[in-house]
Amino acid sequence: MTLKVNLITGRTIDQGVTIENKTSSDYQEATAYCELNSKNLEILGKPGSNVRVKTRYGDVVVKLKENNGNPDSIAFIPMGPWANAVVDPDTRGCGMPGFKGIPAEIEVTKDKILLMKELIARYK
Amino acid sequence: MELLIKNGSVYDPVNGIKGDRTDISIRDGKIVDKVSSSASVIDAGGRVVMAGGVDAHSHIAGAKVNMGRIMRPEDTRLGIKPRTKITRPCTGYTVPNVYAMGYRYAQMGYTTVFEAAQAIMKARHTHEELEEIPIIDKGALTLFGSNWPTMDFVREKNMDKLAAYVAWGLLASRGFGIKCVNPGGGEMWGFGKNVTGLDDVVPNFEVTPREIIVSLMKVNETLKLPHSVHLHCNNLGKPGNYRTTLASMELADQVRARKDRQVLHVTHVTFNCWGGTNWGDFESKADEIANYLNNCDNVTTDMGQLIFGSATTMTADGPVQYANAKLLHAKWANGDVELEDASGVVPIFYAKQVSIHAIMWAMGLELALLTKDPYKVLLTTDHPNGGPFVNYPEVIALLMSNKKRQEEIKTLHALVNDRTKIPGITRELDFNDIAVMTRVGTAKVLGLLDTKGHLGAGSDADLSIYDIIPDQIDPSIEHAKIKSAFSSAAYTIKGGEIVVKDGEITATPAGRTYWVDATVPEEQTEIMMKDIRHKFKNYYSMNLANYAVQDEYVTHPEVIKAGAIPVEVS
Amino acid sequence: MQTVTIKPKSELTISVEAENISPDKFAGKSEKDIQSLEVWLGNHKTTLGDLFTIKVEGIGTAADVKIVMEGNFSRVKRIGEGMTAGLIMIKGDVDMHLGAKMSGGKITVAGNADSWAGREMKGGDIIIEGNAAYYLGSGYRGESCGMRGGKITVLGNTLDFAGEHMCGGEIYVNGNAGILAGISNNGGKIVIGGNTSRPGSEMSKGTIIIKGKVDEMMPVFKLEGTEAVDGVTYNKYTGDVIGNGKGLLYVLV
Amino acid sequence: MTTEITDALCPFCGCNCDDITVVVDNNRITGVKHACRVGTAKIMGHHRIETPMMRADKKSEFKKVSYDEAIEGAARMLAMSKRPLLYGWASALCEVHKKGILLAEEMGAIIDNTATVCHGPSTLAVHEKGLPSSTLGQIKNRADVVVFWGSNPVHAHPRHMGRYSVFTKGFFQEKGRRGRKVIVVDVRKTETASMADEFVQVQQGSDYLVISAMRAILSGHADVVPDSAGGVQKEQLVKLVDTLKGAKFCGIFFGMGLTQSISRYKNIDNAISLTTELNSFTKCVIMPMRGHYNVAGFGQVCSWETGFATAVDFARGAPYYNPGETAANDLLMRKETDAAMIIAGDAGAHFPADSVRHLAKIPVVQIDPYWNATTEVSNIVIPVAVCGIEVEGTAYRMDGVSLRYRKMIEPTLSTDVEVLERITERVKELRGV
Repeated sequence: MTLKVNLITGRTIDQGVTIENKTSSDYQEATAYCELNSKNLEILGKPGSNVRVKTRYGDVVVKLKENNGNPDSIAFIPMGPWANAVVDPDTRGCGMPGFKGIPAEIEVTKDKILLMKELIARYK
Repeated sequence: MELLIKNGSVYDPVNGIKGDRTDISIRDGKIVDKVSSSASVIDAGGRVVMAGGVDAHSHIAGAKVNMGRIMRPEDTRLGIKPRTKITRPCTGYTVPNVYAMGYRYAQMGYTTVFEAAQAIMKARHTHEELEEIPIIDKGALTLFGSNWPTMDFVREKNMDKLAAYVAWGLLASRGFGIKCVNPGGGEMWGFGKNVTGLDDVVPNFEVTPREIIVSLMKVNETLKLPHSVHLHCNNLGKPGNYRTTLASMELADQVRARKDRQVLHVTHVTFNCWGGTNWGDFESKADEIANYLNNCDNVTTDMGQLIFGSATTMTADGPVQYANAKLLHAKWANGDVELEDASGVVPIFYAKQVSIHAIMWAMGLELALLTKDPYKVLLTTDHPNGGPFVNYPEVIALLMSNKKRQEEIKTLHALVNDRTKIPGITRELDFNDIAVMTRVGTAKVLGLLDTKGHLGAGSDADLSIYDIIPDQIDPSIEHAKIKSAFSSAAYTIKGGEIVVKDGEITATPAGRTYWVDATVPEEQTEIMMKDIRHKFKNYYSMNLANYAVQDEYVTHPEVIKAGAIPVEVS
Repeated sequence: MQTVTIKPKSELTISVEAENISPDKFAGKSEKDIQSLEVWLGNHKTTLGDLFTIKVEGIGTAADVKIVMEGNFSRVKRIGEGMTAGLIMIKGDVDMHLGAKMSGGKITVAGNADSWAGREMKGGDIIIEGNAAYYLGSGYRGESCGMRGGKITVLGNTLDFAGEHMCGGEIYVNGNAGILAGISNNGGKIVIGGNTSRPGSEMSKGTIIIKGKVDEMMPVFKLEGTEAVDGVTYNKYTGDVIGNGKGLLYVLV
Repeated sequence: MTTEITDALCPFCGCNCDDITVVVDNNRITGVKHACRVGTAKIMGHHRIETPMMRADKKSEFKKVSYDEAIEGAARMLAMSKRPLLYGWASALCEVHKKGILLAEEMGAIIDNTATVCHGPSTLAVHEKGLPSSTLGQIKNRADVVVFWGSNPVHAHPRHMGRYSVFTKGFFQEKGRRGRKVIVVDVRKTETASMADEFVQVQQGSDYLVISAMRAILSGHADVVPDSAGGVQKEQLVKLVDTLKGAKFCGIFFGMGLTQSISRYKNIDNAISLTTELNSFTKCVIMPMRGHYNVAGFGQVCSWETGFATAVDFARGAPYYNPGETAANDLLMRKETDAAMIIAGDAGAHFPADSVRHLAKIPVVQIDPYWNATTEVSNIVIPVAVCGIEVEGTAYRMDGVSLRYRKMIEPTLSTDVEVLERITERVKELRGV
């Protein structure tokens, strides 16, 4: 099952708490997830299961999380390497890439979430 | 280090030298009576020699200056100059970067410049920039006119507490003197309002601008500060405001100076001598102000001369800036500081064919030419409000040449003929007058005449040589030469070191920062601090322990002692 | 007539700053003189001749100069900056700031142009046969006026902020434009053949004609009815109402 | 021996809280009082890089080296570059920024800071419209209406509402929270929105339309506004405008919701105009919620030194500025950068994959106390003392108030300033200037 969403990224308090500790599992816990409201989430599975988020710019595996503050079809991934694997690089003449409002598809996956080190290794 | 400047036509009004060929001797950064035969020699070849220029009112550093830069990249891209082996890169015209600030002043022969306004809470920022401005000596005036403690103590009529607060505020801000901008108006702007005259009552504080000005003048004298109260009058930017300006000047009669200087300095009068009742009948009343100055000896002013072209207005007068932004449909920055006044930044373009601008251009010149004593009208453009300081040579040329003025008037909106006196003024200032308006007068107004503004022994060895041989030039006719010579000093010497030669920077020593350490009895400070501590506990957004400017931000301090109690000489 | 032919010697990754490629700078100069004109490759000062092969035939004033550029110039910025006369024909792609501040003459690009083509243009002609990126015919940061005169034609598409702060001149885009075309238009004319979104925000003067679809209309325009322009019926809007703007926005019915 | 440092400053977010108490035992921080979770975590500290490291290629393991070797290597790498990028700076003090700008000048580099992926667009908006703002104490003392637009202080600035904007009492706001109306405008119902008196939910990417509609209503042109704009009903917009107009003092705080979505800086440009226009009716100020504790400081220092706030290109010896062309991601995405120094900011974690991919291909030197994603793409890593904890100096709060950070403990590693000074000296020698 694939869910089409509008992806946004941003800060969270746990991302802030762990930001200077990026090699830790706490940081991964705090940033390698994707939030959907329960109605959207049910289409894909249960909170805690792994999903692959795909955009024109790349794909990344993160954990599914529930947040009922999200309107329908809005997915949220905390800012960080996992989110940035799929954001829009175009700076639109302003120097700022597209960290919010990226059309994305989410599907269930059995693949594991890459560690920060593994994720960055993909770029080498 | 010894240096001998031979054969200059020296203009040193304080020491009675009016263009006479005089030698100037320099040793270890000071002017001395004589140097040894091993001194290096500069042959001035009959060219004009003056003390280094002193500017008592210019916006060169701090939060609003930097906001001007941030909001105006279109200005920054003007005046771009790559780095050289000696200099850092330069940018900007109305809001130059810190390096251009120092170099350009030095290139004009200026060696001392005072930033005209800093809020105590943002003084650290001011000093961060002052530290980075090369070559020139500098200082900053501290805003007190709408500060809550000021208004509280004025309401309580407790001059002891007010004096203690001013002394503490100068220390906390490493400030040089009392700046008072649209007193009371800054607080009212906190809720988007303003005062309309000297007797409006500021809500919640129950004081009037009149009471604030008089009280600050009183404590200024109690503290025997080197400079007087430096006032930006209420109602700036409103037609008819000359009445408020005159009424403010009259307040000086209520206070006696405790030092050999004015009681009140009224700044950038171009913006405060407006007649008429609206933009339609707008006219100059600079003559009224000049008339007042000709009959009083306790008030000084500066021109705030308008320069056609681009300018960036910046002032602690928050409400006037909002009005400007609305009128001009211009971008607007506002910078209210909690408990301590306001500020605003708005770009403007002064155009020759806009009647208001043409009339304002005349105002500064009228003021300078109709006031008999040049000590009472300092040369400023209120940089960058009337225009950038690099245009001082243009102003000098205008003051020295009626021909240039008449030529200029022909290019302006015709109303300049009807609404100002400038077409009929034939007076032409001489080099001595210019030396007063740009050196001696400024130094005297600031209370720095001991070491600045003149070339007598004991003075700082700050001086400039201009490529003008007085008996070979008629400034009235050859005004273009005058302008060009004052734009690009043949030599600028700062603290005995040659920093400019033939208009080019040759060395970039660090200048010093003047601030005033005024003492008051300790008990008086302690009583005052109870109020201050209460305000930090309840109203400030930062802690008292982190408020005052630390020593690290003033690495070349020049501390002037003042105070209500005698200072012990060690 | 003076014809100058320029070809890249090698593929560039770092952009060259080449405001010296201009009829005004080439006029009356020999091959050797032109080859020794300064250009910047990053922080490295070099010469035109170092990076490009240059051939010159004939000699003339700026108006007589024809510069023919063959190859890929997608990493060459500021071509024709400030030019007042003459002709530049680019048979490939170009980098940013093509014809910035130009006041006369003509530039044609067979390929695509990167952002800021025709920035602060005062006069002359730019024709881009491919696409133009962001800020076509726009202003510089903080300035209140962008393009003031002249004409830019794009046969393909353009991206966001086309004609930002225009104070005069004309921009024609055959294809689509990104968002906020004609933002803060102060007196220019923009015609978009294809689709766009959020056009005309903050316009105070000038005209914007959209022959395709508007994805999202700004909620700041007053519909004044329909009007025919060149035989085609458009919805005619005035605005931006916030500043009592007198801009005209025509959108195909 | 245990000592307590009072009135200490928190080196995490743009709130720059200056009321922190830090407990120090034997040059180790053992306790933090008054700080939020994020600040506490930063001050208590994390695992640190202990020595400089180098590697020949990015896939091999790092080898420990001396500072001398690392600095020599870094200088050689940078001196050879034709298009060097010096990026980061947000977690460093202003004294470091000055050294960085000097190095950029010496090398003809581009210097850019983390605002480029944060409030860089806000600066572009300030170029257009200015910034009617104030210090935070004005909000505390006066504001009866507070708007958080595309910002989420509960997560990103945990003490903002307590210290400055919502719960705190002030001179004219004696009732604190009860005296203020809090409005949140956002795409999601965030925790901040849940605490608000009113939540205005906009359609993602439509803030620009919403703000324009509000400006139209404010200027008396409600008639042209359609029934809904940007997903918000006109009725709600009219009510919202009335609330803002009716305020005694209104403070608007905006965040990444405006800077990062489509329209970018024009969102903020529009919001600044709304603020300006509201001043015809009431007092209204607007302020960016700056992320790092000294990201604002870089903008200040860079402005007074170069005239431009960030993204300054020194290639031709004089500053040139044009984000979209000279910002870090513009250059990385175009693969122009041929060497990079990343300092006090983590491009590896916070840049899009395309940019990181290019960083992975070019020589990179990192200067940072912590191992992060940039470390993974670096050739040379130079660890430094933590600014604001082990190093004293200046930082600027989100409202532009400058503060002096005191040292809490003695550093055991070199400081950023020392490392930059040494690299600069060596680069000058190598470039023969």
